[in-house]
Amino acid sequence: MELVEAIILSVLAASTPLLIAATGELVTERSGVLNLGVEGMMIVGAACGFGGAWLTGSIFIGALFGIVAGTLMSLIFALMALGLAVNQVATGLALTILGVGLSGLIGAGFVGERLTPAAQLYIPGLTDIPLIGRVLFGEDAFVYFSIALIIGVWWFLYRTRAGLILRACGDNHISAHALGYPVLRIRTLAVMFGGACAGLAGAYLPLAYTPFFIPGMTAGRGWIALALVVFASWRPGRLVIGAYLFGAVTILQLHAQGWGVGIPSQFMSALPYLATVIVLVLLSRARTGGSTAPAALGTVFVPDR
Amino acid sequence: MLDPTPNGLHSGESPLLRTVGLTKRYGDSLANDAIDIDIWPKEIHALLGENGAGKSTLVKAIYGLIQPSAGEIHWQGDRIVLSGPAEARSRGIGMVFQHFSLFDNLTVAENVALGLDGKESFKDMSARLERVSKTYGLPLDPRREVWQLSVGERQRIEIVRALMQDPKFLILDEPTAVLTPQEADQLFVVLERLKAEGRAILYISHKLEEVKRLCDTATILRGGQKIHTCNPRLETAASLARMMVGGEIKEVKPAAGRKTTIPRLVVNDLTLAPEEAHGVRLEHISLELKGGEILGIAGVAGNGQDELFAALSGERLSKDPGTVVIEGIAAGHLSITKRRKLGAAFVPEERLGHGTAPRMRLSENALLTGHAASGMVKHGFIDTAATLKTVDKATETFDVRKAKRDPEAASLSGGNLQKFIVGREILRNPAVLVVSQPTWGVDAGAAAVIRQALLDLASAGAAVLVTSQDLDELAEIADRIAVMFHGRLSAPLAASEATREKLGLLMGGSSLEPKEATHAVGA
Amino acid sequence: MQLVLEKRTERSNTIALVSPLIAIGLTIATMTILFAILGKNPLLALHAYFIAPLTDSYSLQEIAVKATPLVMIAMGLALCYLANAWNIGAEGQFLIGAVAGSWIAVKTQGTDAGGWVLPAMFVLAAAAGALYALIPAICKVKFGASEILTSLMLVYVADLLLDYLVRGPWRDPNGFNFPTTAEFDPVATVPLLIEGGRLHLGSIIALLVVAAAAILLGRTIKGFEIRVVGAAPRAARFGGFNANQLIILTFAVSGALAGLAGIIEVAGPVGHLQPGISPGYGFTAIIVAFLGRLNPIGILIAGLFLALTFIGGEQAQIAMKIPLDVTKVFQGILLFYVLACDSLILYRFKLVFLNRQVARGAG
Amino acid sequence: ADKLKVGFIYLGPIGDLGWTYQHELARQALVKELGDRIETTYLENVPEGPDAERAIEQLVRAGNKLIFTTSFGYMDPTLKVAKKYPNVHFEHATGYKRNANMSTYSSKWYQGRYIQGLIAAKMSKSGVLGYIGSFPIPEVVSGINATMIAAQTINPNIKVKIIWANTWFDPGKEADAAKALIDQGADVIMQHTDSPAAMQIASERGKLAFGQDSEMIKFGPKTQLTSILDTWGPYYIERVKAELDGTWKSEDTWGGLDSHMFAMAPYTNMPDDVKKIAEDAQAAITAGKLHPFKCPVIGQDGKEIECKGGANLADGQILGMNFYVKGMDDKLPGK
Ligand SMILES: Nc1ncnc2c1ncn2[C@@H]1O[C@H](COP(=O)(O)OP(=O)(O)OP(=O)(O)O)[C@@H](O)[C@H]1O
Ligand SMILES: Nc1ncnc2c1ncn2[C@@H]1O[C@H](COP(=O)(O)OP(=O)(O)OP(=O)(O)O)[C@@H](O)[C@H]1O
Ligand SMILES: [Mg+2]
Ligand SMILES: [Mg+2]
Repeated sequence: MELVEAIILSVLAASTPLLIAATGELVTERSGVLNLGVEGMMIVGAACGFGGAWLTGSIFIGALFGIVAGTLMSLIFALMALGLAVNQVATGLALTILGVGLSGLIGAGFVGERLTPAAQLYIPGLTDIPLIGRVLFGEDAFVYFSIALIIGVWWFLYRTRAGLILRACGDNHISAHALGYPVLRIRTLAVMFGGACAGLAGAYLPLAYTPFFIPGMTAGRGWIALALVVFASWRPGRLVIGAYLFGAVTILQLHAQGWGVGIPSQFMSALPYLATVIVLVLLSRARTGGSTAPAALGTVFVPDR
Repeated sequence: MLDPTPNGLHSGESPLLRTVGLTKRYGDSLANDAIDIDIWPKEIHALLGENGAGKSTLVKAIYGLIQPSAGEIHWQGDRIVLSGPAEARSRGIGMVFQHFSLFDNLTVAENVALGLDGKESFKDMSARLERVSKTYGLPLDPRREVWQLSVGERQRIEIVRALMQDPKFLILDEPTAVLTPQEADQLFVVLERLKAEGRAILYISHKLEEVKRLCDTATILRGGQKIHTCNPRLETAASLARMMVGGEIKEVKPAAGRKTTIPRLVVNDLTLAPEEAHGVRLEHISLELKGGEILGIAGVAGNGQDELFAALSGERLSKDPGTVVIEGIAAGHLSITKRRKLGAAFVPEERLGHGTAPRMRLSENALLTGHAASGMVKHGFIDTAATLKTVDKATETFDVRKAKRDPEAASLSGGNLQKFIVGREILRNPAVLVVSQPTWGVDAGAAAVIRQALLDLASAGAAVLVTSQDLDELAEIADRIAVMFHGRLSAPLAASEATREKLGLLMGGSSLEPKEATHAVGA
Repeated sequence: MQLVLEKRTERSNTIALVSPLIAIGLTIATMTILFAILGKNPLLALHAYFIAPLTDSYSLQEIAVKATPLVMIAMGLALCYLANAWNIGAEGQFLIGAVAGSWIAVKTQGTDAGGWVLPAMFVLAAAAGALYALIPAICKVKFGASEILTSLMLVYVADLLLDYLVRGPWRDPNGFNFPTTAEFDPVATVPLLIEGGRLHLGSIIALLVVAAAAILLGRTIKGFEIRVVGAAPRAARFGGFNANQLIILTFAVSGALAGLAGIIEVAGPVGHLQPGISPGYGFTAIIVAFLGRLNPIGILIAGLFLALTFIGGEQAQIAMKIPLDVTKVFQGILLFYVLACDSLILYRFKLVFLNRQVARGAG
Repeated sequence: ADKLKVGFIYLGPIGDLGWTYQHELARQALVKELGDRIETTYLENVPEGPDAERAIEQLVRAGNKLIFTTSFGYMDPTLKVAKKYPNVHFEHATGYKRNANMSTYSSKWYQGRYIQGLIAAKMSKSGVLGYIGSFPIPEVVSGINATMIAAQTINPNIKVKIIWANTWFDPGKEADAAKALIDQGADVIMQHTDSPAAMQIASERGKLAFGQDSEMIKFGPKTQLTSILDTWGPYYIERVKAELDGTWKSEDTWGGLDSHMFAMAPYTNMPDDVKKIAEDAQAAITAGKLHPFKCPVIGQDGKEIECKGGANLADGQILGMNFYVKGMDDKLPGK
């Protein structure tokens, strides 16, 4: 039983950066923009997040640095893809290359340093409840924040006017423009939100997960976040399921090895990726009728004036 | 410069809205050239002009959607500069767009909410939506998503949305283009009522009879300039048309002695499920078209015309080969390329993106449909000279005006591109031509050229199937006219018997299937 | 103040020619600033990046060697992208090609198999790359699953498969259990073009691929199909071209080219199969494809140019101790500028000041 | 006279805190020692694929006369370049191919793993050791076996749980693996991957761990028992001196504790008796009195492994080790 609790804790921790980054990308894509540069924004967020925390000694400020760094990266994307109407796929890829290089330059100063990781909640009594105590009341702030974030995003998208406008931009930018909504400005904000989330997700890694900075430490998590958004068919609720499912497969394959299941470890390592492909296929297949992808996703919009 | 005030009604007061020297420049061309116009309360003011005359541009500027390059807008006597449509709406200016401004994957209520300023709660808004739609007799189900709705219903959303702003001034850009005559009449009732409530309406339409019936004032634009403001009731349709075109319109003359020959295009009980959720199901469509004959298909857009075109052209295949027979050969299962090889040719409604690849050259667009059977391809290699020759020949024969020999399709004006597309197909000497909305968005001169070409092709022995929403056009060229409604095709009427009233009833679904007729009225 | 784009009625050919030059100029200007910030002499650094590698035949050969897989993969990717099929997984197809081709090399090792070995390796590698690329293509066509993501996920899978093989079944029996196959026999090795150098037959093949692609895209109806399907899908369908078939075709071709590049790399410069045979060729090739504007000649130039930045990056590291990360930043910036300048081909940029002023100016 | 140019090829970034970092520290030690007579250059992040040969040759062409290629995967590229430039000397780490102008050097890390095995078995309360492997190559396998053999001398029922991360470097995954091992009952974590992530996790969970390659006590002041430190510095200095003196010749150096190719970090966080056991073992190994793979070595299947080296397994058997010893539950991947 304790093992179950421990596994859940690991899964939550492994899923949190994916969930945060994917939530941001979900909002970006809902506005009709496909930003493939999540990995680049994350890694810069990781470098700056660690740098900020290391310089100031505050995890919170570190997280803010990560958010700002991710946002600045996303602004480059917005300038290119929205301001200059450049192909979004190419821009996103370029952003990733740039991010990997930049993070190396930024991080060079504090490689080898370590931090005290973000503290985990402890409420005497509650946290000590067996089985669910630590899962519910023993996480670090990022985990709670990620959950608040996705609930907030759900509420924003489906319960506020601004969310409605954002979805409208993703559905049909020409109509949104005709009604007088500043499509490019709204999209820029959505892209920035995606960047902020990616930056925060990147910062989570050196601030809470493995509290030191090493170049390349995001190790492809940005790409997984992108896959999760499609997996979730752009719905916040499904995104939570997807992120935790992916985290669970990742963690369970390690446990399976520990138990000695005897399948080549390469195959175990490949599992999360294969699972993603299979789920993508199943989901796409199940989806008939009305489109779930934002109809304007990835298309260039240049307003008449 | 001051306009003569028509009807002599408004002397002394100031107009609700006035533009002074309103100018909009796109690149080197002037879409609006110093336009002065006055709109008075309790007035339905028509804005007339050919395609591209600048009507939409003018109203977009009044609605704040585009910024004028020069000139002023006065609202209730004060000069205003609109920051955007939201400000226009807050001042009491509402607009119904020519091309819908709806969101397919959102609900009706959400669509309406997006057109309002959002000061009331969504719940209050929904309640008001139901009230307003009931008051004006424009029923809507707020919870349905737009993609599930018919074109008429979509138009209703646009109008209700505008009405919910309680506008002092309502702009309608070609609202009746997609309505049946009956639906249009319903709309006119609403408009009269709005006028009675003291509001002003700016009404853009190409249907001159309609304008004469409804409007108090008409302003005519030509080539971006204001030509004249008059009382349309005192004019004839012909005189209005003359003002719009700036001269007499050439008459289309059917060649004498056209005679029908063998059946060239036969459709047998064609039933086809829609490919996408938004589509219409084709049901039991049958028709027979002989050489030398032009069959017109009327109907409100969105009743299956697109699906029929796809099924005839082979963009969509049917499992049963016998459903479509071209030149005596069962072709229902054959690809569009194979159908072209049988002698068929097709002109779709949408010029850019469907009939042509916009960013490709004309020669490449000639290849697009010519690769099947025009000797443009040898052993898989393209004969560039042959494609260019087609361009030159189409240019010459159909008077296509363009800046250089082989420009990109998107750089041509709509009418010229349409002439090229029709020319490209006619030059292949097709035995069967299926053409959809041949003169949609095309000015009178070009339209005449295109209609003449269709008549000439039929005289030469080809079978021509024309789908059009323009009943006048069909009356002008078709031998028989059938109507599409909800995916079904009525029995064709001889052109001589096809009165507006009969066609209008059929377009509303009346005498086809009693059940559906009630549905259409009630829906 | 606001940046406004205005669509050109027709693409501008002058700008199409000038735009890469502007982009390179802007990149150089930006990098000069960056070098200055890093305390490196910008002139020397730029010399190391751009000029030094062009001054001796060794570096020129190396540029060709490095560009070979990039150009081959990018050419295939360009076909995909032109047809609006987003193959992001060329890296995986490269690895699978390398693995499949190596299978013959491993199996014939030490036998007296003759001259058929290398051609057979090429064929098998291309076939395997094509088949691997067909997985995302079929998932797309049959089920509508996003090919961007499926093709990407399969990269990781291919990498792990390669890893499994070289650490397990195919490991060199005399190699102390290290994760590599034995060195390939000479019949299974790509011949060199210049004795003592590294330039190999693969570069010729890459040139042939470019030429074939140029003919395909410029002269044949198939190439036209590919271009129309991407540029105007509905018009393509009207023209009688089947987009799904083309997704399958272009994925297969690009997979085959990536697979071929994979085996050429393994049987050429590397000489045996091992993990890490690709320093991200499949991903870098995406950039090459876009830098080359999806045009065969453009891709050839872009591939050579990017190879130049890699070689130059190493020379800058050696000569001036400029960190590798700077080279990455440099490549990212270059790509941004190229894309931004290419936007000028379709649009005019205008800076618009406050709208109210415009109205007043006219009043 | 001109300074001697010495080049280095690194696999990772110099800031990886692990493998490459230790080579970089050694290079810095070299510069400190001989900086007035030599000039050093390095290329970092050089992948082991087709780029390696070019990178090495670039160093040659830049005038370097002695070149250290610091990863196994550089073996064939180094050999190719060495054959092409007979006047330049090469030093390749952890490989087995040599040439007249190409030496190899490596360390007998299994000796250190043996000591770790003793400590781990002593310190473990649960009797379960957690081991994060990178890839099942002989170096890693021999380390696991040495650990097991040593641990069994203390606790015959000891269990070693292994998780293969399939990466040398992915801090997140290494951390996840450490968590999984701890959750499954391991209370001492050993790793053969490069980042300090596992140390960090063990520290958070209040468990014990060993560092890898470098000193990681910073990441677990109350956690690190010891660490195997790659100390290439003395070897590099020795080889460069030989080059300067003109006495360099091709050699195969497989150094252990005796030749200071690696060192054990201070024994910390353990009681004195355990420390004593460790120190004694270290002394015995250094003196050549104790060999971790002393025959008979019993394989996983209970059969004795052929003893090709007289009293101990032959070096070749250790360098190519692809079996588990008795007591391991798991199956060795690739078997
Ligand atoms: N964004 C734009 N850029 C360049 N030219 C434009 C733009 N919008 C409109 N035009 C041009 O301005 C002119 C006027 O167009 P407008 O849409 O106002 O015509 P219209 O009178 O509404 O025609 P229609 O009857 O076809 O609706 C046309 O020549 C059109 O091509
Ligand atoms: N949205 C737009 N953006 C840029 N250019 C446009 C736009 N719309 C139209 N144009 C350009 O304006 C010119 C006129 O096009 P349009 O089709 O509106 O002409 P028109 O006056 O309506 O002629 P026709 O009567 O032949 O249709 C064309 O050169 C076209 O390329
Ligand atoms: Mg027009
Ligand atoms: Mg208009």
